[in-house]
Amino acid sequence: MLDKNQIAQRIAQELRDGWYVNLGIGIPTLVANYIPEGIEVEFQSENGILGMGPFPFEGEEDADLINAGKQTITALDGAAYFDSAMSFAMIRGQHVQLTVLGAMEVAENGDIANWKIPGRMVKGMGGAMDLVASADNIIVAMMHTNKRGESKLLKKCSLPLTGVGCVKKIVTNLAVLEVTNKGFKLIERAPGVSVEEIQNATEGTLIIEGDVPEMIF
Amino acid sequence: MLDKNQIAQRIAQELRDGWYVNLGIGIPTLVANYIPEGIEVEFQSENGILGMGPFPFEGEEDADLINAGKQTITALDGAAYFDSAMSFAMIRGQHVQLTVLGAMEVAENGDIANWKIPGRMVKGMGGAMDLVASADNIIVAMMHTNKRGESKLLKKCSLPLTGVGCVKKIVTNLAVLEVTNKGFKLIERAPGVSVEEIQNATEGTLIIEGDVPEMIF
Amino acid sequence: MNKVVNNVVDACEGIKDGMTIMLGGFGLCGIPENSIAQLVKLGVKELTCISNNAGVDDFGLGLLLQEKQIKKMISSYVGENDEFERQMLSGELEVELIPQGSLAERCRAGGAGIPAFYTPAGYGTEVAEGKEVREFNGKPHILETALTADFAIVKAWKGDTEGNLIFKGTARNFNPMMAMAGKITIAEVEELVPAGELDPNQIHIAGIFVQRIFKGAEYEKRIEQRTVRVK
Amino acid sequence: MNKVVNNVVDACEGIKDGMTIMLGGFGLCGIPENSIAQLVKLGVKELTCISNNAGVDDFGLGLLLQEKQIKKMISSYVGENDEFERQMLSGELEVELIPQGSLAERCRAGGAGIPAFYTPAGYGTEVAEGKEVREFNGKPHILETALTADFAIVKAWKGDTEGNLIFKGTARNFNPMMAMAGKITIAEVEELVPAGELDPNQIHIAGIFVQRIFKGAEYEKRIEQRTVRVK
Repeated sequence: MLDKNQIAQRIAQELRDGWYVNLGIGIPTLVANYIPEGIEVEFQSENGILGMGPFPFEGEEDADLINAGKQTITALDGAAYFDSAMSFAMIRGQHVQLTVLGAMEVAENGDIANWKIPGRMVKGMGGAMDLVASADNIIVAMMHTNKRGESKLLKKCSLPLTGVGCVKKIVTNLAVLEVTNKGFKLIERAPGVSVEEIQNATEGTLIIEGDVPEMIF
Repeated sequence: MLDKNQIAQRIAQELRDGWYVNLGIGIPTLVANYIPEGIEVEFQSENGILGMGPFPFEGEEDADLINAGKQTITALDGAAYFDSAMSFAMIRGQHVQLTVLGAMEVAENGDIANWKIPGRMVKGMGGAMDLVASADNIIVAMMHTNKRGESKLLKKCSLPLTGVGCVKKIVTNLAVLEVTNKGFKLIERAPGVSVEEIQNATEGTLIIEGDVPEMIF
Repeated sequence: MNKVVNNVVDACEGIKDGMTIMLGGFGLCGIPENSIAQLVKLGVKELTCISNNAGVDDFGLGLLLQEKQIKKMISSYVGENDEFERQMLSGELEVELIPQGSLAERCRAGGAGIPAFYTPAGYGTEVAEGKEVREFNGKPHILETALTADFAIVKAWKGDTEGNLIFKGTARNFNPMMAMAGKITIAEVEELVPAGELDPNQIHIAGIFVQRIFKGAEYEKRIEQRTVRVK
Repeated sequence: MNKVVNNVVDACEGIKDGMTIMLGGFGLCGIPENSIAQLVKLGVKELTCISNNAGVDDFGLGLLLQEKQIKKMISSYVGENDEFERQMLSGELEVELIPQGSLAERCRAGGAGIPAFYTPAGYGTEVAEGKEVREFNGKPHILETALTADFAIVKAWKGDTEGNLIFKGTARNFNPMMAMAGKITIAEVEELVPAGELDPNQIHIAGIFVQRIFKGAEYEKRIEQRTVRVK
């Protein structure tokens, strides 16, 4: 079973040289720590920066330089700042090649729910709806099941949707899955996790073809 | 009868302190030479400058600094450059308080035609359609009649329209007129020009109420 | 064209109960601190506030929430604020949530005279309820309309007497398009210089969009999530 | 992310007959001179060119017109060009005229993933023919759709190796939104610097929109209407 860092590390393997990437809050943020050797990617944060760097050294925090998670950050050489309309022009106009974000539920048709639990607090969708409606390439990073042990990979989302039919790939603590028109196709297993365990943790249709390899780090 | 400079001078009397103004090519450009004492206006040129100044001194021309008429210009203190989308955001968003432009024909309902003569060369509308469709306050600067002596103030435009029902005021070599829902209302006569002369040069409905004063410069 | 007003009191003159106010900023970054404090002092009530976030309990728009001055919030994300949560759950506070990109574009549209536009964001979700759906290039989009405000209040880094503004880093965020969308736009700046001192090539928002400008008396610039690494 | 190509030859690789090309500039101000010369050399034909103007007889897009490389021009103003006039009147050249603000906004929309928007410009004129009309706030508007291009070719003042661009004066004009709207965007610059030399706060167009960048070998920067005053 993967921990959060390993989920991020596995997702980092999906990065390709020259991509602009938007990382959501939580596990997705960790992806930046595992960029494979020899490839160059640039991170966009939707509050208005391209070329986002690591957290600042203590004492060098700048209140005017934060990421979409409101964390203090730094800017790399070649960075650019811009306003929110321009930022979402980049996102909506599909200039960002990969979006990684978390989810509360994903359906086997690619629907995603990650912004609202009716009757409980609603924090708002932020930029998530723009991101999922626009990006060609969306990877969801999440635990396979919720805190109550219920599957988060469903036939149909039960929570209010963030976007429809948009998720392409899911990396969980148990597996890598692709959304196909027949359902969740199991691509890789986490080290030591059996197909049966994944099957048991997946409410939606799970497609298993031949031997499913273990992830390689 | 007014010459082109006097038409511009009369229009300049319409300027109010604090206005942003867009001046079209031709007579309108001359308005900048007659800003009344004690008021401050700022000129916008739709190719991307606010705070346009006079022509440069000989030898100081900058190919990267022109107005919408493609003439070399200067920038005043406090000027700003911007792109074409932002420029027309200013125009369409009604942040420009006055537009002055030329016309081939104006109809008594405020329609304007100034961009195309069918069967002859079409140079294009440039920014004129955006300007007339957006501005709350449009003054047309033109000769009262064309080169063949025909009225340019018509019941109905014969040429393809640039905009509908948008012209508010017209300053010609003969008169100042307002567009009302009953037709062209004669506001002022050019020095030495009689109401009859104006009537004869006006094909559209001319409304004359009481004594029509001469312009004062 | 001199847009300078003496202070925050003069800047906020005319803001009245029931008005719609846009406020720039993302989280606590780039918010008009001085003007918000003045709104609290003025005690104007029943405000509709358009702002990407709602501040935290004791800073930013949270200060207006504490005083129950806000009737309705139009935002994209309103977490990290207990008083907000309480008022919302109790029904005291009306909340309209808008995808962040649509919020930004709707403000820009309001300033740019574009009454409506199509976007894919929110299609198939509750955000699309009651909105026209149309397909372009085989993909469904929803129609979103422009937002404007009685007052837009923005915070810039540098400004000049003509109202030209330059923002700093990611404190730019919603400030430029909100400056465009205010019937009256108030800009508070950290540094106010005479016209001619700012390079006309580097202006982020031209003075044409700004009606009043003043130098903020003080900036706390609070950091919401201080994250650092070890040297 | 290094976007630098060796020269104009490499920059224009892949431009083929029949393609749609956007070219920045207003009049002769801010046009990609080096790339236009290369298009002439390449001899690509049947081009659809989206550009606010069409150059003059012996400069700018006029050079492509002389060689009859353009099938269709999409512009807002095409005066000052005899060869253009001849080809248009003879029917050799197809011409689509668009109000300047709509042209700018349609390019921005193309780059920003907005498939369509409403504007008042052109309502009641032949520009509105065949277009949807809808009233907003009591005023009729027409629906305009986004423009994109196989290649967008823009000219900037300074650029860095990441493709970040800074324009100068009114040479900015259509360049930024065309840079956004190209499937492949080529930027030619007067000055090319390493990443980190340009202030991230002063970038007009971020490198994300630029696929290829090079330093133009030479710039004539011809002035169309030299107007001066006496000292």
